Amino acid sequence: MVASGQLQPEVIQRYHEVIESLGPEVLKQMLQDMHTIRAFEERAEQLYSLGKVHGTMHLSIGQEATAVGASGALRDGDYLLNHHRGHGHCLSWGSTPERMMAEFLGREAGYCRGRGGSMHIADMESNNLGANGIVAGGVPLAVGVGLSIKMRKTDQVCIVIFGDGASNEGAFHESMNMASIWNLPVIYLCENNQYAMSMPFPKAFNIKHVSERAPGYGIPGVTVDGNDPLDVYLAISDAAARARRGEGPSLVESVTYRYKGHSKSDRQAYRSRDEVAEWMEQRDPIKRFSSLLVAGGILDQAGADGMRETAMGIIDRAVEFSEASPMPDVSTILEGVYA
Amino acid sequence: MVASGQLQPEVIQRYHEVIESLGPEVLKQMLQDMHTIRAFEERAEQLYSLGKVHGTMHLSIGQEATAVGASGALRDGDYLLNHHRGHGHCLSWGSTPERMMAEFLGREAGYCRGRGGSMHIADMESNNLGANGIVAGGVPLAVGVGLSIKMRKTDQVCIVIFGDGASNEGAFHESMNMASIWNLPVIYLCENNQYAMSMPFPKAFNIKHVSERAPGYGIPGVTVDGNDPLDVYLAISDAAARARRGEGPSLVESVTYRYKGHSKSDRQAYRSRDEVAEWMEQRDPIKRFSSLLVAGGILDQAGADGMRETAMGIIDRAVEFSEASPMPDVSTILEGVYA
Amino acid sequence: MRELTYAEALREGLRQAMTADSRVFMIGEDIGVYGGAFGVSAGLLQEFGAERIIDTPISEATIAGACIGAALTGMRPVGEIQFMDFVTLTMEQMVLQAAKVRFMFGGKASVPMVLRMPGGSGTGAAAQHSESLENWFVHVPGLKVVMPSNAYEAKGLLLAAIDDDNPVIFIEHKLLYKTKGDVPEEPYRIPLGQTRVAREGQHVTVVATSVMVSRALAAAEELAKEGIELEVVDPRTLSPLDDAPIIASVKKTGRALVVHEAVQMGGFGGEIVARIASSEAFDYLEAPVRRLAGLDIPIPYNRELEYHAVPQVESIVREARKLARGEY
Amino acid sequence: MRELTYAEALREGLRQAMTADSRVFMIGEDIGVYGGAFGVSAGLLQEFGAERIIDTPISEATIAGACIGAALTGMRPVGEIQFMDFVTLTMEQMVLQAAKVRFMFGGKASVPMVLRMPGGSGTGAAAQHSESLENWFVHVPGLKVVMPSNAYEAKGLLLAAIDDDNPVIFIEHKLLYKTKGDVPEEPYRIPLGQTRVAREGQHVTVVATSVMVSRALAAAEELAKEGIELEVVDPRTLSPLDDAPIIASVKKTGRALVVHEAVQMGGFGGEIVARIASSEAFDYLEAPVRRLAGLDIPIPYNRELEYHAVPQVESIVREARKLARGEY
Ligand SMILES: Cc1ncc(C[n+]2csc(CCOP(=O)(O)OP(=O)(O)O)c2C)c(N)n1
Ligand SMILES: Cc1ncc(C[n+]2csc(CCOP(=O)(O)OP(=O)(O)O)c2C)c(N)n1
Ligand SMILES: [Mg+2]
Ligand SMILES: [Mg+2]
Repeated sequence: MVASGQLQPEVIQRYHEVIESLGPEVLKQMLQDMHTIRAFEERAEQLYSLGKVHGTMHLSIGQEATAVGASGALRDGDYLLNHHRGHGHCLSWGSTPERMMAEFLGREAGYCRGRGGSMHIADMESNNLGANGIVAGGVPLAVGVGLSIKMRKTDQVCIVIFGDGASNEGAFHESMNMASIWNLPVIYLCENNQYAMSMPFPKAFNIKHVSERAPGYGIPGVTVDGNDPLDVYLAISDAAARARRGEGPSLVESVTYRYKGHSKSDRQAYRSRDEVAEWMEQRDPIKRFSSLLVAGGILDQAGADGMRETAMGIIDRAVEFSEASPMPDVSTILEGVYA
Repeated sequence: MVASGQLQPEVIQRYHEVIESLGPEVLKQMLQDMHTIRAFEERAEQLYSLGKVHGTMHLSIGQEATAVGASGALRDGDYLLNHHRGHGHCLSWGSTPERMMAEFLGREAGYCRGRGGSMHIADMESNNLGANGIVAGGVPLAVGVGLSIKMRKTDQVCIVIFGDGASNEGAFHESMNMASIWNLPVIYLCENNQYAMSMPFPKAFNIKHVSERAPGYGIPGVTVDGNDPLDVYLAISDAAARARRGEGPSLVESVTYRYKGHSKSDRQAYRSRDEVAEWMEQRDPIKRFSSLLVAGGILDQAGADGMRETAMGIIDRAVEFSEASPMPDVSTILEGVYA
Repeated sequence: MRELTYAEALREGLRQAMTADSRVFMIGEDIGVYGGAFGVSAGLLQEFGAERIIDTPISEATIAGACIGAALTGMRPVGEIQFMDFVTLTMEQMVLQAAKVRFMFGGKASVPMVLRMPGGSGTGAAAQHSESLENWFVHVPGLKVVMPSNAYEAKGLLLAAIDDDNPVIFIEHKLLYKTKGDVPEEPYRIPLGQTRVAREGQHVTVVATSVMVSRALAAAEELAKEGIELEVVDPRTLSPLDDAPIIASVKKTGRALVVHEAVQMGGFGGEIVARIASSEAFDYLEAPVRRLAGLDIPIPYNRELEYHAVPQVESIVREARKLARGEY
Repeated sequence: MRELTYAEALREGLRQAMTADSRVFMIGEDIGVYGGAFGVSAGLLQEFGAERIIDTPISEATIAGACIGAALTGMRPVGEIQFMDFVTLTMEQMVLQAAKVRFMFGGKASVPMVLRMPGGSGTGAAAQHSESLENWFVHVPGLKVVMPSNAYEAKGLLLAAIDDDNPVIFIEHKLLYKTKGDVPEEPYRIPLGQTRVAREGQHVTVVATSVMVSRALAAAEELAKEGIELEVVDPRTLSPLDDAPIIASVKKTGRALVVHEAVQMGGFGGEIVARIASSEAFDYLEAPVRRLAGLDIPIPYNRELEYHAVPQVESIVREARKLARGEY
């Protein structure tokens, strides 16, 4: 795949095929979704600075392509287990900016009735089984979701998303092995954004790619360009097809980069501005995909430019909705602990 | 190495070299130690049937070569982190059968003052940091021991022993990675005896060898014939040398087989008698090593036969010592919780 | 009525639950061919097949996680942790996932799972195989905690736990597995959250859990000979805790002894004492409220030390007698 | 005297311990360049180098294990768990290894380590970043549990914890990190196992821990205006627990309120109530012993809900006033 260096002719061929097969509308929507994700997070950050959102949040600005590529490759009915840096995944999975933003603002209309906040967006109705505040916390659950699919004999798959840092938790190992021995329909998507909080990838791993761990579980592992939605799309499509054929799990590592600090209290002393600037300038997923679509004649420049505004409009409405909706009533504080 | 199939000429060459370099006395002692371990465990089992030992125990009968080969390759001052099937490792590390048996019998003179029993033999004085009742429970400790060696700037190494089953605990993964990124002087020795309790290796792993997981941590992994003390000796020697050179950890998988049930309550419905018989007849570590030494002219048949009796004598004395020594006094029950 | 052992009663409950509902399955280490470390699932593999009696690698955190994931997506898993001690490896999953997701996601997710495990000492298994950690789970809102004290209770509480839509920590006791009792054949449920008065008496209320219930009953027999009548109360579910019968009992007797095997310090006994001491029973107390619990030490291997590490019939007799006689 | 924040006081303690003893080192996630999630170790990497301020991958169980292994072999590690919640991943290591090995090996091994972690709510971090799990550790013989309630205490208790030859769970509070107090420059130790009377008063004994100590003191100020004098008692080390000053206080006041942030059910408050209810103070009690603790729910994200989930000055005032006025 793209991240692995030179493009092989077969790869270029597949790339052409996927552009053909998705068609212009889907491709444009993918770009629009990336814009919407970015606008959503930028606004969330702003509301945080204004003191309207509290707690903390983990922005995925710079990583939008992975979210859009991954969910684009999956179907209604599939399951999502998400992680703390998961706003993009929620949005591309179909969560509405309204109810997400309402959650950020702690409102009763939020996805979690204001109980969860930014780190815990879940939407059981769309099989979004929730973001997780615990690094690798959702990874063991994937085995159960996979088992459940297998026992219910559906052709669903489960995608579980986590970071490079999460790949060093014991949970990664146990879950990957169990899914492998039972051939469960699980896709392990590791978003390798080069850092786990302040820990640079090369200091936490003695290997080049997280995907090198897949052979230890007897499953395929690939590394893709996480800033290219199509590369992600292809890898997740392959993994999903394999899973639906009953052949078991896959590990997909998507190489990407976060532009913002780890969370709201990060001075980023662990990396240089130049490094950040280089990623932003050379490899920005939105810029790149936008150019690709324009170059390919799928979109004109005006259309490309308009997407940002469309996104802002969507987010404006989400904020309006959220600010107008009521806070939870303190009298309901004990609700929802037990079924 | 031997387990990998055909013998390469270099391997045969090294094998000859090791026989030369160890010399007849050491080789004979290795065989004697294997006899002693077996006699010790057989007697422990008998005492258990007689109700003199209680609780449970995990016998390593059939696995003696790994213990003798591994500790033979290490030095005084090195550290041992042992597991539940660890009597052989204790004995070959230098624990006395007297104080071990006294522990089994719950005596004050036992290594743990009768507080630990068969599963927890430790001897801080010889840097035997203890056997562990928790599968993979000692594995994370290896990182700390390795760090401590590094910070104290000694040339010690730490060997941590665990089973195939333990290799699926999250602890395996975390510990292996951390030792690797910091180049710690740790030897991970996995005794793959084909089963984790009732779980056969092929049902718990989608790979052929535990050692295939080493590349995922960027460290060397080898699989050796765990029923050949010299093959184990060679692999552990290599790993120790690497560790002492500051090049970091290694994973050594020793392929072996346990003859007895997992613990004292095992009906062994998960394997066939034929399978057990085959290992006992074709690959018994004591028989094989005995024949090798006799064939090589290092030992005559009478000498070989006498070793079993020597072992029994050692164990007789250990039992006598233990039975004559007092039980802990109930008034001391609160002792030893805090330093 | 037909007698079954505690292990058999559990097995019958499991079998009936699995027969009645295809969403119920079991997952754990060595529960298949081996039949479980304590034989609870013996034969169930043959009956239900490897798809519903799932043997796992040794990966406790992921056994718990597998239960949670399956429960979230429509199944009703029953996980087995081979010894309660190993549940320490699942705390993140059980406490930060299973117990939290419902509340944290606004009351919309549910995690109908049971995690079974044998606790307690008395088998010479030493410090790493003898834990009694129930109070950890009691301290976690979102979890329920059940401790059946005999065969009848075991089956009825297990069926109720499997029916429950919440994560339930189901704590069995190693020493009870082979004890027998009357157990009806048909499926029956003992509702979670109902304290039981196991024996009536007017002099001292003894609140006991798990294996301590039968020890308390034996102590009551002893003391009855001396004219001291113990009222033995078994909470059955430690969380939710039905404290009304406990408080009512203490109002009657004026004296309370709380008995559990877990170490005293920070244990469940504190919760019971606190419930009593802040209730209307306070005004009826004629003596300090006492706890009799495990010594504050790890469980020793040596038989005699192990015996003395936790409450036994004699020590319950001794404590209850002192309380009854006003010696505190 | 010089004022420092709680975080600065901890840092000074760490610096002094590391300067005095080359066996002391720190290990945890993001403690180096980042300076720790709450800034406690800021600058220490520059001072002591990467060999003694060790940034780890995200592997909490092995952070704990690394401390244990190093402690067993002559070092004195100070581990950091980024949020107390994540200590759930270390329970096997801390409870079955660190706490057990000494006893289990016959009193011959020692594990001189400190595991630091920030607990508590109040920062909008929601259910998975706000746990107060101290009572789990109190329930484990072999561990010590320390909860400093202000900057002065933080430094003195941390230095004593590092000196201690046992595994110590050292629980800081997120909301205290920025609070200031007088802190002597020279190293000083506050012995583990000595309860402190933080304020004297004759009407109600309030036993409070961690951040609740300052809330209790604020409540005491309020109530003093009404002529109600609270005696505020801070155990400082929950285990070992020095209960004599608590009992003495209750003998004086006849009324006791136990306040902690952790959820009430199964919490440390039960231990305190049980100590009082079984002590000689029992005869002096003029009212039921009350607990005021976190609601039995996970911590909610919404600010107002979060505020109401745990005791605040107003609720302490309310409860203590009721107790003083005999309204229970
Ligand atoms: C078990 C656990 N340990 C530590 C943390 C604190 N923490 C939150 S995110 C994070 C970094 C995660 O890195 P990675 O998995 O690479 O994801 P990224 O943040 O880079 O997207 C850390 C250390 C946590 N939430 N849970
Ligand atoms: C964490 C944990 N899980 C389960 C057990 C129960 N148990 C003890 S030994 C064992 C099998 C271990 O298999 P392996 O690691 O292959 O070692 P072997 O017994 O084969 O030597 C099991 C399941 C345990 N002691 N600890
Ligand atoms: Mg990352
Ligand atoms: Mg094995």
